[in-house]
Amino acid sequence: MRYIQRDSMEQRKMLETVGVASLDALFSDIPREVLSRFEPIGLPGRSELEVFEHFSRLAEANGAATGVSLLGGGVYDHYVPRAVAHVLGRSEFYTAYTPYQPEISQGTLTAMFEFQTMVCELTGMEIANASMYDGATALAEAVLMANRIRGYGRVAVSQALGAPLRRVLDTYCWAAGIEVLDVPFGESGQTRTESLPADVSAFVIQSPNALGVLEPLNGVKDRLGQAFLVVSTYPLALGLLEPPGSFGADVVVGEGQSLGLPMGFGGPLLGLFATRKEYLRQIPGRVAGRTLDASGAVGYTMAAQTREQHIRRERATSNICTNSALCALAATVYLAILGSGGLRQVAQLNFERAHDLAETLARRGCTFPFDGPFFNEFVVRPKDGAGAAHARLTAAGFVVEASQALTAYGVNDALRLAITERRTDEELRRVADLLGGTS
Amino acid sequence: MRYIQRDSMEQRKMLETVGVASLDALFSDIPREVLSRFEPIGLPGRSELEVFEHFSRLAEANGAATGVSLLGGGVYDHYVPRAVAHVLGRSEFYTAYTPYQPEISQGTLTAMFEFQTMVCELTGMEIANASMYDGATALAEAVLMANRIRGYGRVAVSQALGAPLRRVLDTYCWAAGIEVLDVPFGESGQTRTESLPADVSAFVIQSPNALGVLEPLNGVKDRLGQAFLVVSTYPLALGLLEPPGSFGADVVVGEGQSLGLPMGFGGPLLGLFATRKEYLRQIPGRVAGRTLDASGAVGYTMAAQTREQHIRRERATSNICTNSALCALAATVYLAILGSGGLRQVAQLNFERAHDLAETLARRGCTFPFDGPFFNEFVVRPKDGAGAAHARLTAAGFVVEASQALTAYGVNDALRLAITERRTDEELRRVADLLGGTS
Amino acid sequence: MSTLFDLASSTREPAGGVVPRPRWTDEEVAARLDGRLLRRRALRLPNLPEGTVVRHYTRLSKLNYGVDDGIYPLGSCTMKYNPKLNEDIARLPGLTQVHPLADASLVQGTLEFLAELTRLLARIAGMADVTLQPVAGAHGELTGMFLFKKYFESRGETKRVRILLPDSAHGTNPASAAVAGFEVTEIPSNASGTVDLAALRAELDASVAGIMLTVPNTLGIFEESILDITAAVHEAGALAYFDGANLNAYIGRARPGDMGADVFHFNLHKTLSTPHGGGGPGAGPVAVSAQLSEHLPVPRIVRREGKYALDWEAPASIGSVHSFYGNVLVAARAYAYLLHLGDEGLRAVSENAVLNANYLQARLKNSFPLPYDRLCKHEFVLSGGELPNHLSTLDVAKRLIDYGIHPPTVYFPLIVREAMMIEPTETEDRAALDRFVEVMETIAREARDEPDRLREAPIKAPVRRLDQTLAARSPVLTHPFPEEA
Amino acid sequence: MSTLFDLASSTREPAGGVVPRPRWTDEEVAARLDGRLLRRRALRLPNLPEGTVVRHYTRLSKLNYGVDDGIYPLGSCTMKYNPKLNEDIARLPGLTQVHPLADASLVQGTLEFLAELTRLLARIAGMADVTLQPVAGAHGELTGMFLFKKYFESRGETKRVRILLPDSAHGTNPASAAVAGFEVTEIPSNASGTVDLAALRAELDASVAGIMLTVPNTLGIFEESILDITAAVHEAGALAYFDGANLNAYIGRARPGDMGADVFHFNLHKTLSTPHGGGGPGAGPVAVSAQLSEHLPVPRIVRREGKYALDWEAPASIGSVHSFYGNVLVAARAYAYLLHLGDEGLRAVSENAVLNANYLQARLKNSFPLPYDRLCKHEFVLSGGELPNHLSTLDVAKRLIDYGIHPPTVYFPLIVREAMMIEPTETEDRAALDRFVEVMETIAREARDEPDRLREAPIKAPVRRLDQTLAARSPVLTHPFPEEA
Ligand SMILES: Cc1ncc(COP(=O)(O)O)c(C=O)c1O
Ligand SMILES: Cc1ncc(COP(=O)(O)O)c(C=O)c1O
Repeated sequence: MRYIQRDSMEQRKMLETVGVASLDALFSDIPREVLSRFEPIGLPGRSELEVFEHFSRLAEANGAATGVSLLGGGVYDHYVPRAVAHVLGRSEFYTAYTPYQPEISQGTLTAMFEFQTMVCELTGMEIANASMYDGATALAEAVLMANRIRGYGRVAVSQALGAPLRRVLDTYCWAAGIEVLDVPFGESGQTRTESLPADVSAFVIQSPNALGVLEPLNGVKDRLGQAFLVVSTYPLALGLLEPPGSFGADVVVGEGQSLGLPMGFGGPLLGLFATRKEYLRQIPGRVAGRTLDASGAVGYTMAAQTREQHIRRERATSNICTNSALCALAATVYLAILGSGGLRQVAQLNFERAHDLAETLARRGCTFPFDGPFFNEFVVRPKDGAGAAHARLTAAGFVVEASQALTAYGVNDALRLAITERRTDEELRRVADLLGGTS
Repeated sequence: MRYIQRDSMEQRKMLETVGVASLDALFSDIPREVLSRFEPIGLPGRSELEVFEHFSRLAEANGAATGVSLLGGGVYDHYVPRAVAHVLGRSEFYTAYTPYQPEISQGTLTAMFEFQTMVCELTGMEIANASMYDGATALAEAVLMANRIRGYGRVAVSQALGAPLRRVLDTYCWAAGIEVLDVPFGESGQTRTESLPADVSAFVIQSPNALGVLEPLNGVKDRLGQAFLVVSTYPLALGLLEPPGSFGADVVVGEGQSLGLPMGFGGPLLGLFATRKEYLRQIPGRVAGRTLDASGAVGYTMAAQTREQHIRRERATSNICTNSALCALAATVYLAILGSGGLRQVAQLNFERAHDLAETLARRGCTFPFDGPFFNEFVVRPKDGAGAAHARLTAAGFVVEASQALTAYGVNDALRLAITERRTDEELRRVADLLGGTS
Repeated sequence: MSTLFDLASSTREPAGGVVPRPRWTDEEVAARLDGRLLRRRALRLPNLPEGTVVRHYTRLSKLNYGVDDGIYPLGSCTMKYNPKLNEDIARLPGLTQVHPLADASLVQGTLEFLAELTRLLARIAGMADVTLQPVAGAHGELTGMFLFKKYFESRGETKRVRILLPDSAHGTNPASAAVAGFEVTEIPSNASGTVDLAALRAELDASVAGIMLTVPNTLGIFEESILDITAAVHEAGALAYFDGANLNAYIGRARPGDMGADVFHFNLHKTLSTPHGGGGPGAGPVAVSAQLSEHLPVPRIVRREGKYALDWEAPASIGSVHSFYGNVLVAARAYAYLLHLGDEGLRAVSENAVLNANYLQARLKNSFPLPYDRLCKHEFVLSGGELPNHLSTLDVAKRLIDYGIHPPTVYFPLIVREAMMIEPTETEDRAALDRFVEVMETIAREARDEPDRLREAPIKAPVRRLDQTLAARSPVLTHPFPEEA
Repeated sequence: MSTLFDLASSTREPAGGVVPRPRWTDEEVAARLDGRLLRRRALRLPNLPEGTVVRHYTRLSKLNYGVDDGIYPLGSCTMKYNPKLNEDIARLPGLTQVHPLADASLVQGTLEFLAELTRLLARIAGMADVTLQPVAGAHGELTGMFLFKKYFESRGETKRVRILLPDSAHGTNPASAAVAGFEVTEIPSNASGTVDLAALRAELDASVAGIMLTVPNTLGIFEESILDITAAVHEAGALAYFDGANLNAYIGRARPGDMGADVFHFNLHKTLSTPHGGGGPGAGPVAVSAQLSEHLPVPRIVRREGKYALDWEAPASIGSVHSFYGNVLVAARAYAYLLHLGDEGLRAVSENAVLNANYLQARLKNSFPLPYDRLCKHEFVLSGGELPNHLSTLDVAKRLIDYGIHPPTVYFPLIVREAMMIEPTETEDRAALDRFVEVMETIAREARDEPDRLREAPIKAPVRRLDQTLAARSPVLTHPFPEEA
């Protein structure tokens, strides 16, 4: 017990002060039946050395960690500048609570304010919150918000929305009694936005979508009428791509993992949530705002707290308390380290490597089920079938999704590949050889 | 160039302030011939990602890192509580300079003071310095100090002194014109201290020595006359063993790596240096001391600075400036985390695992060239020859020293094994099987 | 407080150098991408050398107060020490560099500890099954409410639309119920701070889906009639949800399953020592009784033929509540903590948590009114309602800052006027508790004799007292960039 | 400032839990070990939970000032930013968990970068060979003096016992020469702050082993007659040692080998950005001209048949100066830095280091006397000798602390009265330099108008001005434990 001081002499003195006779007496208010039913979990304590060695063995049992990842679909194998972990390792940041006491939380609050600014810059929106649990709950909450405001009880959703997003959206909508209408995609892999259902609270679209294809958002908003245009985005791509805000999005959400977070088997992640100023009182989660102290100096504090469950309780617009603050800090530091120049470089590297590979594959006779524009991820049909190609890639140490994963989108016999800045020329050459045969 | 801001516009403005026309003009004082002979090193710049991946590959090329270490001889594979690295990772500690400005260096200075206290506790001495480069230079400087004080120009040295120590000692003594006399060891592996040469400035002995054997220091000091008793020790063992100070040592030095430092292919290391109060003005290296500030509050500062080269220059007793401060901090935190109870546990674990293995090996018919007491390291003669045993161990993933390494001590066909608390029962079973055959 | 954006000068050239330089020209990019898809306006993100950025965030960090800086007695938040071992485990490349869509055969290590943690949490709760998917306490609550909904839906009991909640409940409870589409009915507390059983019984009809209880409640008081409460709820055909944020009060000696809980959420970032990160990420695993386990979120981690796998086949499931499998790296920390503690350690957790709280309560009630003066569990609530000189709880909180101590939770629970909710946690030693008492006593004296010291507090923080109203009234939520030319 | 020992209470029971419990009883241990060998008195090390220890050192850390806290213009110390990349590289388990006695075949990764760094440093120096063994600048000097000694010994020139040193030399230079058994003769500087060539020539006789020079010297001035100096030394049959602590002044555009250096030491913890660690560890690799390379310390890292190996065969070697191969993990950081910078980056180092120093010099000489007013290199020296109101350089230094800035090196070099030696380094940007100027100007004004502000400084540091004399006169060097019963 390295963390808990158990000093029998001190304990005796403290019990005296409390005025009870024994440690057990401290629990006399728990019904005896409950206490007597108790069973231990059957675990001996272990030393730090043993726990660490145990986890080292578990870590070694993860073959994926030493493989070369070609996986995407919301989480990507990006390089994180090492300085990010150093900042996050400052215990003042990671051992602090939510900044309820702003005077001794200016570190967290200033970073939240910076984060919000950065999210607005990236997405082209006016306001952003300080984070959501992940991209999926961010999207679900965006839809709840849209429906709260518009009240149609129905939302239209692109069928090219990634499965992780769709699953969570379905759950939240089911509970809230919101009907979900599907909007199909075409041969380009782009959602058919020409005719959208009417009387919906929101139209939900993801770009790049689950097939890696960039959606043509231009003009969509005009066709929507009252409905919110809710766009789920890939923030790293926005170093190169025009932000959804420029196309009239009402809410932009996204998975922020690409901004400085490890893949971590999918958690913790970082939900981004940005919208128009007019919806400030409606947005879920926390927001930091600028204010002044008693001496007139600038400081930061949680703003718009009146929305919060503390005050309004059952009328709260959101139940979110703990969110992804430290992940948001990671994204903030990531963007600060890269700067606009660096982010553009990373984004372009992803773009050019993925396109390089796709073009090589095309030359070698692979085909592509969809011909829409893409960023760093695409669906390819290997020459001799996806199953065989998948087996070859796996045997060669690549980590790839099984081809069945795409059946959810009606695609068969194809693989989805994501290519990040971490993939080397040599790795891409090997992928090309394994998929398209040597040239 | 992520670390250096090169902004051409700012540079121009600064050059104007300086009053020179160009960046090149800043170097006009370097002789033209020198500038013209310059050749670049032929290295393109690389991005952080590339440098990190390069080093990851180098790290993977170190098979030793994933092997099971049975190596000792001054550096040991001990477990370092993870909190140590967290404290060392505080940039206020590792990015600071030597505490020349004590008012903003109380962190470093207080820790130095604690370190000195701990070294004195461990070694049983009165004063200690704030660190030396490593155990070898600490020993060499101890001998120089002894000779400065005693002036005989000769020192007696146990032949069971570890080669890394002896090599450096020889170099320093050669330069200082000090003659080194050998003192042999006997069948127990213990140095023959019964008759020691007279008229020497110091007698140097290591315990546990290069053969892993604990030296019987009892009574040695009485037989030394004027000469300093200089003992090189293994500080972690002192959690269990009586300190050299109890046997009248005049200087205790040692390699502090066992106290919370990684093996790191042998550097950075940590030299310990402790002695009697009366030699304060003679000791090399830095010392922190307690003092008061202008308001009467307690604080720490570098003490005995008058000894230092700043002031006395060519009459300085030591040329040491940068030492192993951060390693000393690691040792301080290591000892603080373990406490007296934890250190005793670690020491005993080393002792019992090593003895467990040795006793098993004895039962299986291995023999031992030396029968003196030992701590966690011993020399064993495998049943079918050291060469074959070494090959088997290596093939099984153990990292062991070649048997030739012991020829420096006149030992043939034997292996030296060090067993730390990190070695598991399973590993020791395998070692026993590989060396002694299955029982 | 200058922000990163204040550091930027417009002339700065991109620093670059994190990744290799791209090879394609703008034209080569444009040849592959419709111009309308390409970013037109450059991002307004400063381009600074690493040192400048690191200094900025190092400075910001020092404006914060964390658990490593001292006692952090935020009631209900369980701000205990976060072991460094766990941090390092969660940073092992073998755990972090794992994609959630990797084949199960390549992630056996992670699946193993997730499965093991699931099993251990179920044992701790004394309940049938656990999901690790929810990523916060409130997310666990929401998941729990989804489970309630699904349960009644599957039984065709669609009229059960109400959730009962004690008035001492944490704010996330009613909010979660509301987000899940339930109506909330508040149940008053009785004089001893616990649920008024008669009032509860009066509400329990066929429109009630269930009750949400915090055990011990937010006053730090154990619901002594807990068995009667849950029995009454069950009798009415409803379910009992337990908010487990306060589990450290009885972990290792009692189990919610034995008290009648149907759904229970853990706060790993409270009870099992994972750090709060300045507001997350956390983890809110949910335990359920046998009858609810078929509704748990997908995927489930299962073991088949000695291998771990993800099972998506669960027709009665509520679906998913997270993109993947919850906060895996938070779960790793919690599992490490459990492995270290073992049964003996878990017992020590509740022992010291409760001893520390009662010790503080005993010593502090001389200086501040204690509305519910009785044995407490892991926390207790003082009132600042009787402060002299028109001072408030907020003033006490801010004055604590001047003494280098983090204030307790204030103005919650709502049923205590000017509440100060104090939870020392089990990792504080007596020296830290005594120091806290001493400072609180000093502040009580100052309130009487030198009220301005409280009113003007804090004076030693990085900023003076901040104007929260201003922030709410005229919100400035992003950096105001100067208009560009 | 309480220490760890002040936190301890005598009743505390051992915390344990870092390693498994030992299995043997005291008797079982004693059965294997002579009683006289067993520790009798328990260590007086407190037994504290991890959180208490971590809080203690977190608090201590905040009493320190590091490069990540702001400009650190310690002249001669090159306190530049330490990239985080390099720190992480030096912590890769593949590099740290490697025993120095492991077979070369198992450490090819480490040997590769050591060999490559050796090669690159030789190219940077423009010299024949390099050893990485010395672990600090002064250790490099000592190694250099050993090399001198061996060189002359091998030639039978045993009368060369003197080392010449400019009076501006760093204190370690004479000390190193003395420790290596040489006598030191000081050479005066001329009016322009450089070596007095005539005085040097007058001393150069057959008793001289060599000269130690710092280039640029400690005034930040480049020895413009460097080629004449080294020519004269060589003509006299002596050798030239260059102290390379100031290499950032010309790295990437000039090489000591081209200036006539026979031995040259690098300070990796200055020039190549490895952190100082509060006083180490550093690394002081030594470069030599061809004629000295056979004397370099053993072992050497060699490449044979495509594999790296350690070569111990060097009969003319001085032997070893370190237990193993020097500070390998410091070398890793330096190598990482070199890889990142490349040639273009190295040039940027000297460019910005010198530009920054000259900019500061130009701006500050209006506020403080600049005894040598000329083009400087990476640093320059102001004088506090003319301060009004009997103030001293020390007062200025302490007042800087109140403005949150680390003072420059003071009272060195000795040839400037009340010296303030200022080295901004290349990683400071102009904003940081301007802030420094502004504060120095303010202090100059305060010296005139409000001298007490300087005299009483620092008032904002964790402690007020400390009494150094007291510490030296009545040394208390260890915790005074209360006498035990
Ligand atoms: C009693 C109680 N319930 C629920 C929560 C919500 O937990 P989280 O912040 O993890 O969503 C909290 C945390 O503040 C709490 O104290
Ligand atoms: C000019 C000069 N030479 C030598 C040294 C000594 O270097 P080290 O401290 O690494 O031993 C220093 C460092 O202070 C220095 O500035």
